[in-house]
Amino acid sequence: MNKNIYELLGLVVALSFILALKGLSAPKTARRGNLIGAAGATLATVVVFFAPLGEGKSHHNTILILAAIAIGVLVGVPAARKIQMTQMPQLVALFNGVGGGAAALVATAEYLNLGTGASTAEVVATVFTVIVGCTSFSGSVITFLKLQELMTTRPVVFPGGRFVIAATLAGVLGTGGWTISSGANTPLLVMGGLALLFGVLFVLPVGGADVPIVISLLNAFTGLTVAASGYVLQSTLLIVAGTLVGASGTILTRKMAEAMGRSLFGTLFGAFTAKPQVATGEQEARSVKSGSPDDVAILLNYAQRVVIVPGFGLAVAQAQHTVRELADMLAAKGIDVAYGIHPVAGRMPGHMNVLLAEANVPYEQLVEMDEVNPTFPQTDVVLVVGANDVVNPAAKTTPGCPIYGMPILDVSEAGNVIFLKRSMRPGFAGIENELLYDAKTTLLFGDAKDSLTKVVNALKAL
Amino acid sequence: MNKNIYELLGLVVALSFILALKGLSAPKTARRGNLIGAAGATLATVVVFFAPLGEGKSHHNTILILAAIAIGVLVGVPAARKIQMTQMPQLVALFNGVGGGAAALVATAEYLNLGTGASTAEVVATVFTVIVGCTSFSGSVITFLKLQELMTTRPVVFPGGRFVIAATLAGVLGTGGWTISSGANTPLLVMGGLALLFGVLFVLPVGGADVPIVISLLNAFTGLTVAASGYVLQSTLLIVAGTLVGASGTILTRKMAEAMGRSLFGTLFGAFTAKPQVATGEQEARSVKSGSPDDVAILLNYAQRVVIVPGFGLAVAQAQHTVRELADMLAAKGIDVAYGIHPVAGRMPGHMNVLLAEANVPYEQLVEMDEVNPTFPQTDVVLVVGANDVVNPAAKTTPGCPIYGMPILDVSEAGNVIFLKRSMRPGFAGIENELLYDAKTTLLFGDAKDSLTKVVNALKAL
Amino acid sequence: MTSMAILTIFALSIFVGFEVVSKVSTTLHTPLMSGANAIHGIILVGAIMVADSATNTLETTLAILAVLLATINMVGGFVVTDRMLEMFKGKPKAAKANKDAEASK
Amino acid sequence: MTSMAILTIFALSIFVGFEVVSKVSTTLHTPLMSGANAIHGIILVGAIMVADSATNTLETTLAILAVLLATINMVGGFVVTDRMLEMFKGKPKAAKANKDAEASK
Ligand SMILES: NC(=O)c1ccc[n+]([C@@H]2O[C@H](COP(=O)([O-])OP(=O)(O)OC[C@H]3O[C@@H](n4cnc5c(N)ncnc54)[C@H](OP(=O)(O)O)[C@@H]3O)[C@@H](O)[C@H]2O)c1
Ligand SMILES: NC(=O)c1ccc[n+]([C@@H]2O[C@H](COP(=O)([O-])OP(=O)(O)OC[C@H]3O[C@@H](n4cnc5c(N)ncnc54)[C@H](OP(=O)(O)O)[C@@H]3O)[C@@H](O)[C@H]2O)c1
Repeated sequence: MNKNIYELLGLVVALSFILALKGLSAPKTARRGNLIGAAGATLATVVVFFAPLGEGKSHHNTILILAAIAIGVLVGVPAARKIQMTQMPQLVALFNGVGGGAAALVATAEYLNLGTGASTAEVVATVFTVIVGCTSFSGSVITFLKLQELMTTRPVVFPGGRFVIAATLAGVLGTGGWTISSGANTPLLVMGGLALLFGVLFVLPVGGADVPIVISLLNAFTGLTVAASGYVLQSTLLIVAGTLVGASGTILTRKMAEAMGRSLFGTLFGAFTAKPQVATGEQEARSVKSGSPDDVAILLNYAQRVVIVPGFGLAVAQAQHTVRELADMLAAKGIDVAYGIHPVAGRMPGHMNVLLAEANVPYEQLVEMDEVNPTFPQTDVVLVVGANDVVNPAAKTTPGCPIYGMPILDVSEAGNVIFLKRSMRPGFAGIENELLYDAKTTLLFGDAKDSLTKVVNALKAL
Repeated sequence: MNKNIYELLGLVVALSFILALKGLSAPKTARRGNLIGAAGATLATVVVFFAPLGEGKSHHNTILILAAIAIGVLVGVPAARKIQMTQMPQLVALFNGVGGGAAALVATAEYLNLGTGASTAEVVATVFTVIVGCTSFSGSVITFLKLQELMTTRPVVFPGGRFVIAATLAGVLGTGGWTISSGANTPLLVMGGLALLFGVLFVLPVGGADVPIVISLLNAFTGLTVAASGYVLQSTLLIVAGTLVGASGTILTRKMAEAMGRSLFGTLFGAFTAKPQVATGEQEARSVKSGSPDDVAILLNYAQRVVIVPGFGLAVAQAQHTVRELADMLAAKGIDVAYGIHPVAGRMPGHMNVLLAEANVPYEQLVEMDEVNPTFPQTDVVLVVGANDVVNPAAKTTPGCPIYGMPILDVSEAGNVIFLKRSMRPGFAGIENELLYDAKTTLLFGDAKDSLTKVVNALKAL
Repeated sequence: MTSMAILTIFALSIFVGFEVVSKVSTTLHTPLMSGANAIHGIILVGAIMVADSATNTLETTLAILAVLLATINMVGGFVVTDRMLEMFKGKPKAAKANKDAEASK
Repeated sequence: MTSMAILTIFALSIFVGFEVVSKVSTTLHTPLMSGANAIHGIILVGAIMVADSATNTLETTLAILAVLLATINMVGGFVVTDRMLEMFKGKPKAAKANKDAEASK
């Protein structure tokens, strides 16, 4: 392929990515934006096979490459298709991680290929890519494990942890400097290993609530590694695309942190400042008030205003349709019903809106946190369906706990609070919820969908 | 100066222009944005004197250049300082025109300098710059003359005009092609002359209301010529800065046209589509109802709601303080007083808001067009102070007139309309205002400030 | 390409990246992150370039592994983003219904 | 600089220019136009470069005239924009007063 045409197509792809990001930031154009990006990426992948080569060079490994792509598609597409909505965040984290890993591998392979022919600037770019790519890879794996609840979602902090982290970081930078000055292979390898370790240590102390922020941050960093690889490979497309993702990812991370009321700085440097956690709650068996579906039905029947607070458990139990049935019954009895939506309820921003929209819940019944909070004092019953952290008063009362500072739904101001959950286990952030022991709280144990069905039947029988 | 540093400083200046434009688009940061841009431009001007030159080249004409800059400052700064607010738009037009002229001159000089050494792409860029620069120059001069009212503000259309324009354009393009194919000097000169003529012909048919849109458009075009010069001179700074202005200017032009309810297409191709104007109004002496200051004072005194519509004449008469005095007196009598602000009242967008804010009119009394229009049926008296086009019903009733389609303030819905103006002369767009002859209209002739003072005195005497 | 050109392109891309997402609404945070994530899967192009010129087994292995990972990132990323946005499509309708309801009040 | 680099820079600058002003409010149309107008006065740099390398009288004359015009454009543009914005500064205060007034209602 003619070199000019090849480069021009690269520019077209780069512009398609700009349009993709632009499209993705407005609801109307989001889906189209994503498709534009996918089209651009496809074009780029096809075109690169016809890249003009220098004098006397030829294409290698074409069959192997095509096979790897085929396997990648066979792995990636079904994973993306079959995953349940509740597990999407961890999948995004994983995709991000493999991207970072790919960038680190590309940089390493090119480093070996260039050998002593690499300029200092190229070695610096390689070192950057390998460090950040490896960190992003291992860090993303840890966020995946946390979100998939294959490991604890609580901040993991061990005594002296911050010194270990600082030492690892120093090791990474030291070997990085060594690589740059020597141009040898061994230091690069050691550096990569240390960077993988650093990624793990960096994400371990991050509490559950901050996980999406960290994913977004690692995503931005991976973008920068792609830009750095583009510099080494002299590809304008990679430079532009990587920088775009780096810049937009940075902004997005800041916006997410703002939306969740978290400090970005605190999240980033949590690893260095986190202290071994104070045990919250005394773990003694305290008494709670648990009720039967009939008790709940009666409470609801004589209420004038009911607010339903859906959470992650509702998504897990797929109870959105049953919740709607209950709400419709109450509304038919003339009871004022609303859904109180916390911005980080569920496992991704906007999760609850989506699930409830799927169940055809009328949009005007969905009330955002800031609007619903002032109405709790006039609310008779709050029905908390599979939510926990988003109503946990510890966010206000317990400095140092992982969700401290996050705005919550003030359900304790209402007359009665009913929790539908399966056990006394804490929520995602792993902290006790004092509200469960409160005098005005009634617990109805069991899977949210089952419990709701029973309540509906009890209401019918009244 | 080291070449890398030189180029780096150029990039810094380019980025400062981005920040400047970004700052200028938000009220809080606008002034700082402008200062950032000025600082960047100053830096660039200083640095270019230390530009690294090719082997065996030396700096020429430094004294002459410095002298020219000094004269430019001595002309530009006082003009910008001393100009009255009412005349600012034409000054901006003029500044834009000289910029376009400068770009055309730069391109011509470089063309002569390169001689036969110029590549085709460079000649094409030169031709583009000279054509657009010359068009922008002469076009801006015509808008200046129109706004300064040194010539008629009505669309100037002569029979067969569109053919003359099309022929001129064809001539411009023809000589352009000739220049590119021959690389000679004469065709460039002829082309420049024809482009100057084209600029004049292009702007003549534009009606008064569309003048700000045309200024904005020429401004965007001048930006593009700067980018093209940057290509010829191999200056990244000029390319970036020029393109920025070209792109943002295009968006701005579209937004301005939208805000004024004008079709951009109609404005642009007005030259080709405009027909010789239908004489509006029969010019026969029709009777109008004129009143004394006492009549006006009585009307106002017994009103319950008064809307004041300020226009360009208020700015000319500097009557904003007197108008405020009157409004305060009426308010003290318990009369409901508001100012109805049309978006293009005055001679630049936002003109009235500024003038009234200067007179400390409380912000809540300023009501935008869309909000004030529904209130006219409940309004007893509308006091039109030096406004005309913005209340002219011809915008709704007379297709083909220069302001047709512009949204207006529907003052005819109110009980009484009082016009304060000096004569029966029409407003900026040069069209008769039927409302002046309406039965519910009273005219109080004289300078707006004098008339208002008299009305205030009459009110006191009541 | 000169390093000055690269620097300029880099700086301009940063601005574009900043500006283009600066108006995103909270509900779109997740899809936007996921879409951006898919875009950096374009490292696939880099992986193919490296694999294409790899001459020994080590380089080839690393590069082919990179192709595999990058493909997963890119393809999976775009598909999962599309799935998320598919679920969102119900909302604007609901919002409209809401408006209509208000209008008819 | 390669023509590819120039094209890329050009395309990115267009996006930046579009995005950066896409949120401008109506009241700022005039100052923004005037500020953008001042920015293209940077052609002064081009004029100086040409004058600097001009060798015969014709070129010198044209270039020096260009320097003069460009200076007027640039300096005058920034000064007049500043003057406009100076007048605007009263407004936010007024708006604030308005808000306070409303709050105290
Ligand atoms: N939205 C986001 O962007 C995002 C992203 C990542 C993390 N997060 C974090 O996720 C948390 C969200 O808070 P949340 O209140 O929605 O959820 P949560 O705090 O994780 O609480 C979920 C509750 O649902 C219950 N549950 C689980 N499965 C259930 C089932 N089948 N039936 C009934 N109950 C069930 C659990 O208790 P049992 O086990 O006792 O049943 C648990 O108490 C916050 O910490 C937030 O920071 C949010
Ligand atoms: N705002 C913008 O962005 C902008 C920019 C360019 C053009 N324009 C155009 O300008 C026009 C603005 O409309 P407008 O209604 O504000 O103004 P206008 O239509 O130009 O009318 C101004 C009126 O004020 C009167 N007047 C002038 N000096 C006066 C004085 N000293 N005392 C009393 N009256 C005086 C004039 O009548 P006498 O001569 O009889 O006194 C004239 O009828 C529109 O056509 C608009 O499209 C607006």
